[in-house]
Amino acid sequence: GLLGGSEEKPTTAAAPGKVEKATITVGLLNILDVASVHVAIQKGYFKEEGLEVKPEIIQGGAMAIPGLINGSLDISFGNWVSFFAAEAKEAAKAVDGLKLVSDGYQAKPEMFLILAKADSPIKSPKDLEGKTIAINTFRNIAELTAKATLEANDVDPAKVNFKEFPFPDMEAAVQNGTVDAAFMVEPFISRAQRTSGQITVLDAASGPTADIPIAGYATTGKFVKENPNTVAAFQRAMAKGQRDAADRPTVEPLLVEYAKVDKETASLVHFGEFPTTLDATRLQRVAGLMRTYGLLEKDFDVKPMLVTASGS
Amino acid sequence: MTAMLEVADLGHTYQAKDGAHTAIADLSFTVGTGELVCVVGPSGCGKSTLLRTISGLIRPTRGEVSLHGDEVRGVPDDLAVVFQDYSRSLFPWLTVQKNVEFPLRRNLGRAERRARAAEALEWVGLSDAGRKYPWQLSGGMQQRVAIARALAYRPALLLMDEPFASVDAQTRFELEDLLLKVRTEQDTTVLVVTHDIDESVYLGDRILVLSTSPASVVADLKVDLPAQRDQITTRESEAFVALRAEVARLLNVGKTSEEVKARRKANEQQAAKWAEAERAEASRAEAEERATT
Amino acid sequence: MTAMLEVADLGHTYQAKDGAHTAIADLSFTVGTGELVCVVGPSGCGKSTLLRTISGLIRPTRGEVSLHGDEVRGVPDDLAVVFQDYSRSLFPWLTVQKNVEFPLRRNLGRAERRARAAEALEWVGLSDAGRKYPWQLSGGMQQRVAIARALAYRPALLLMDEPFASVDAQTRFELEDLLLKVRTEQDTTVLVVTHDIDESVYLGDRILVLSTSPASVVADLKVDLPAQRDQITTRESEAFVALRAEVARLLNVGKTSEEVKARRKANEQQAAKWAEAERAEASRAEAEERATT
Amino acid sequence: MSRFLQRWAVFVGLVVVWELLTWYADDTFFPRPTEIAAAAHELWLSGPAGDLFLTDTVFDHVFPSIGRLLAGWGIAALVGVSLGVALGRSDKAAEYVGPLLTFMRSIPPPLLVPVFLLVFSVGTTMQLATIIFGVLWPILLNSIDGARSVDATKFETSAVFRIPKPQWILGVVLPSAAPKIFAGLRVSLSLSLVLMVVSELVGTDNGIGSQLLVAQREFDFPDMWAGIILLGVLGYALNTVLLGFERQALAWQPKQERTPATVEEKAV
Amino acid sequence: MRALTRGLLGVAGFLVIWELFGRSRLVPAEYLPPPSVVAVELVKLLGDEPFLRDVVATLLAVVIAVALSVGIAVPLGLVLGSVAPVRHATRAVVEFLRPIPSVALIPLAVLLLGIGPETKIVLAVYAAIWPILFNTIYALDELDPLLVETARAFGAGRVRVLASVALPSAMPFVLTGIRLAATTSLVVIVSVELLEGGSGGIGQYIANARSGGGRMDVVLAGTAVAGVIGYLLNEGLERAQRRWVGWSAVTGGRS
Ligand SMILES: Nc1ncnc2c1ncn2[C@@H]1O[C@H](COP(=O)(O)OP(=O)(O)OP(=O)(O)O)[C@@H](O)[C@H]1O
Ligand SMILES: Nc1ncnc2c1ncn2[C@@H]1O[C@H](COP(=O)(O)OP(=O)(O)OP(=O)(O)O)[C@@H](O)[C@H]1O
Ligand SMILES: [Mg+2]
Ligand SMILES: [Mg+2]
Repeated sequence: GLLGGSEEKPTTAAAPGKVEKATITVGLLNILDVASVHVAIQKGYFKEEGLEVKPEIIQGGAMAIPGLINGSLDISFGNWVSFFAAEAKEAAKAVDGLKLVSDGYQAKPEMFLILAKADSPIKSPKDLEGKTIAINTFRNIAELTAKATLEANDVDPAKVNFKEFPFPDMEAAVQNGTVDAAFMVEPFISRAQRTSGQITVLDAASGPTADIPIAGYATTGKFVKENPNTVAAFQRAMAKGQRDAADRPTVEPLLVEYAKVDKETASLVHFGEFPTTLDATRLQRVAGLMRTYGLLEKDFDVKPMLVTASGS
Repeated sequence: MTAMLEVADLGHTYQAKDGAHTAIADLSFTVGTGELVCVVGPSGCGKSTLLRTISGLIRPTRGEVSLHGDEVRGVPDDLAVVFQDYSRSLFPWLTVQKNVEFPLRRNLGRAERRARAAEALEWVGLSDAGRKYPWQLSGGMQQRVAIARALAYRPALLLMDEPFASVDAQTRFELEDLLLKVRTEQDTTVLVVTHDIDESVYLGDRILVLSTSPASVVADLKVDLPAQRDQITTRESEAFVALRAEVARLLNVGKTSEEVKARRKANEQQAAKWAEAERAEASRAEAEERATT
Repeated sequence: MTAMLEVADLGHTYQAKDGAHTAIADLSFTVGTGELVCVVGPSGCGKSTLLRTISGLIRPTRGEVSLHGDEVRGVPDDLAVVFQDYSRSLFPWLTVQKNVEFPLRRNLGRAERRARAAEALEWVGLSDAGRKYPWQLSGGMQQRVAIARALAYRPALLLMDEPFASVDAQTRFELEDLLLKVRTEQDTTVLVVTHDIDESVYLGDRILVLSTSPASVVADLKVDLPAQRDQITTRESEAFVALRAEVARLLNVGKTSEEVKARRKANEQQAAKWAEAERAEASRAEAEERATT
Repeated sequence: MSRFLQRWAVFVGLVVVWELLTWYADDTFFPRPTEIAAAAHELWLSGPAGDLFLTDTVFDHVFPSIGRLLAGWGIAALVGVSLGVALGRSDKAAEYVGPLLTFMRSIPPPLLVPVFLLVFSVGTTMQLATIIFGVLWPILLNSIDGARSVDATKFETSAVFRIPKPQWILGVVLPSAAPKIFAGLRVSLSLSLVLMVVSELVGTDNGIGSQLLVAQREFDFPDMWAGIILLGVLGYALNTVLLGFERQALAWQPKQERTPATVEEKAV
Repeated sequence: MRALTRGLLGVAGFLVIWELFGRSRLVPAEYLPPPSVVAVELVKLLGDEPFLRDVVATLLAVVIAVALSVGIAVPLGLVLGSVAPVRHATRAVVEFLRPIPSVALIPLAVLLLGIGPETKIVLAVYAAIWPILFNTIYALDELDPLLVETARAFGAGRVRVLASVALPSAMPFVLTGIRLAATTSLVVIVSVELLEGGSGGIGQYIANARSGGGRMDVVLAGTAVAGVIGYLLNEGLERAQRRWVGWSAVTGGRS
């Protein structure tokens, strides 16, 4: 209704099929990472499966898991660290835990960059010691990869200060010296490089963290049990979406549309990977990092969380 | 006449941080149904406090007040008060008309309430002011609104705290007669606190003279005047004049110093001389009247 | 005597949503330095409004007020007012003593301010109440605090709006004499609004009689009484009685209906009879006095 | 004493009900009060005896937060009351800046954080600015209202006696407006706790709010609830202190006005 | 009219300062664009249908939140303000609840209420009831006891005194509380939209603008719209205040 504002209209009605729930609400963030869902919607992959996807824009990850538990979201995009931490704390125990249904996004070089001012004395990772770095959220993938790559570059992560800043504010914070460097993602990297000429100090998705998985799609155990066909249909459609998202000409115009990125920046951004399959071994790397840096109190096996695709 | 109001061994002490203050020491008196009793006493002696305990707004610290034989614990039914601080007792967000209608029972119906309020406002000479707000009125007019409100309510017991203090002499006479008329018609029991000794004699069936603070009853005088009062004939009667002097004398009983005695004497002398003067004035006025007509 | 206060062609109309109300039609008079002028007039005629314009609190819609020849635009210096609504004019967060001290200039020094306040409180018989809060006092006591505050301020021009309305007769006499004493000692110019015709004659050097609303000057009477007044001798003088009757007569001039004429006649007759009665009472009182002493 | 009992009986009762409910529901998001208490103890009170058993967390996070909060609120109170009294007594001034202030009042502080970041850059100043900007309004609005509503007769009394401006403001306007100002101060005091948390969303690495949000993100619900409870305790404590001041300042109010028992039927 | 001119002058003065600051190159124009730039963006936004739908969504949520807060806080304030034992008994709980920030409650609210507009409305109500509640309680403290005594002397019962004496007398100050609450709920709703999204609204629109590469001009234009909404809400309530409790302006608030 009116209270809903400009929230996107659901895609057109689907042909009735074997899916238990034809209309599903999917929590999405307005970032590059979810381009595949928009591709899949646009190309009608969900419709082919008899699914209607209602995107629900959430701003922060904090809403995703309560939203899943509460049932306002059927499936939600989210980063792996949050999903694993929640599962380790048994946050979703009431709905049979969280289940991962599709991979989403994975790092490539030039995607996680620690940037400094153009005329900054910080030129190499080593110079970051004793300095302050802005990151978007404490105790999350950014902090993990930053620490891991710093350590790989012989910098003691304990000697670096992290401060929280939202991505949009980082460029300014670096420019006016509030922080010495900032851990940024696209499209902010492109913007900061283009408008302020900020320079790369360290690629946080390299070395020990090269190709590190970032985020994906989860639902609850309860939903999987009650709607196995729906989940399978979603997985099939997503696989196609993920595949097509690797195609730059398809994605760029979508970025301008849903993520409100200007055309120029859109043509510059570096995309990550859109993996088409869920792979426990890959994801286990994230859990390993979390364990190393104290985000998990004990070893955590991601395999039971996976709902593997049942044929495509 | 049955006793409507009975005040027995009443005492009230205000508690304050810096010690208690006894406003009323020990009061006992009764008021019969339909009686009009005037209360006189020096400033600050406890008259307003007395009215507050009778109306059940404060609980006395000693003794008790009974109405129709029942002890007053909350505010009794069918009671109306005209407060000394009339201007603060009007609701500033209501028009004059609505202020007068305020206490009238819902079950009277809208039209009836309107009519009663209009009538009461007419009584006090404020027919035109009904749609104004209290703060648009002069002090005397506000006081008359408070009176109108009490009269429109048609209470069984009417308490009035210096109700005519802020109106001019002429209006005061009219209001006094109005009060007498209304209470006869409606058989209301009335208690009037006043500073005007003449007024107390003119209005009252009885006069209660209180001592200086803390108040106790100095005298409870019966006013032996015909029930039908008249501003002219009543005030000239022997009994009126005698009572007037008596009340004046009693009011000074509480004070005992030499200075007060001297003053009392002076006052009484003055009263005598005054009377003389009045007479002269009166004859002059009469002469004038004759001349003009 | 120089004209301290000059009111010329003064008019005031209150604007309200539902139409304007003219409170003062056209007033002109002057008051000399050190004079005490009493203002009498029917309830709601515009007396308080007049005082408000003189004190510069409201700007008249017509004409002007001048003090020492200068037009009053803001509140003039050296002015004190006793408001009709005395209870609201006291500051509830200050003790009585502090209320009286409040307007006294800082440069007087603390001790001097204290002394003046204490003195003024003693004058009005409230020496004991200095440390109480206004709401702990009775109505009459609050009014006396307001008077004490104005007197302690030692203004050049003192405006009083029914300053003795809430005190008993005895206290009223004392306060009247106090006012006369203080104004002689301090050479204050005083304007007193009162409803008590006797009081206006007793206090005033001149009496300004106002018509019914909207106010205009009906008469400006010179009080030909010795400057040194006395509650006894003054009130008995021929001149006093004559003036008293004159004022009473004038107060009814504004009304013109048959009914009012009739009432006026009745009033004057009553006054005559009253005087007779007074005399009788006085002799009785005298007899009694003789008997007791 | 009976008041004390009254106050805490209800409180304790609610806590017991909460304990029972959470025990029954067994939900991770709503841990039992006893678990929360354990978490709180672990977080803040398990330090060395030399530090009064306070942990490092208290020194690194709690105290700096409280400091910023008090400073922010104090400045807001000063600015709010003085500006409020000025605007309340001057219609002209109010007309000039009124719309602007209303406009600014409607801007969510999180939206302004980037702007503050540019203007103030350094952490603490920016956080102070956020707190002040958020809590100023109740104080300002109530002060304006209080200053406006000085009783007309009291205004006239002061005008007539030519009370000098400072004495008029301090001696008449402030006492008249005091009850309303205190209402604003109290609303703002707890609001400043809220804004303290908001101000720690960006650009910090310490503070109660920042810790609370980290706990929330890590699904460490007992810790998160402990943070919430800490805010509650702080709010209660600060408020109690303020109430003490208020009692002093408003001691003159007639008793029956103070606790308007007059509204109740006094008779039983 | 003159008041309006003065108000516009005040706003104009502010805009001039901002424009000068923005053009002074003290800060890069992309970070803090001057009003002239923002104004252009604002005009564009006002022609943008999704944005207008977001404005309506926020506005509706605010109106609902204010209505709910008034409905809860005024009666509660009357009870707490007039019945001392209840006030004492609930004080600890109230003082505990007040400082809990909505931000911290978002996940819990989502858990209990879902992602729809209910969440932000409830959080806004949670923040907005306090000013109304406290202003009501304090206004009752200031209630002239003589007015109450008058009503009681004429036989008004407790409920009547509350409804016909306490409430009207407290009304001016309660309305000030409501004005505070209106902007508070606007602030909370936009903040929740901004921080967590989930149900549309200006906040979400702004958040999108930010996440898409920090378009500060869009952000500030959206902010200006939020400010204008707040101004209009306040203006409406002030009108109501002048109309309903005009007596308080004349009498200085007190009877
Ligand atoms: N709320 C209060 N707290 C403490 N003392 C009070 C309070 N109200 C009245 N008093 C004291 O009680 C005494 C009697 O007051 P009360 O108002 O009954 O006098 P009164 O006879 O009506 O006087 P007046 O004729 O001047 O109105 C006074 O001395 C006054 O100071
Ligand atoms: N603020 C106001 N707004 C509108 N009309 C007013 C206002 N104040 C007074 N009036 C009107 O002006 C007239 C004169 O009022 P004022 O108070 O001057 O009378 P007054 O002579 O002092 O009467 P009283 O002896 O009863 O005090 C009255 O009719 C009153 O209704
Ligand atoms: Mg009294
Ligand atoms: Mg008057």
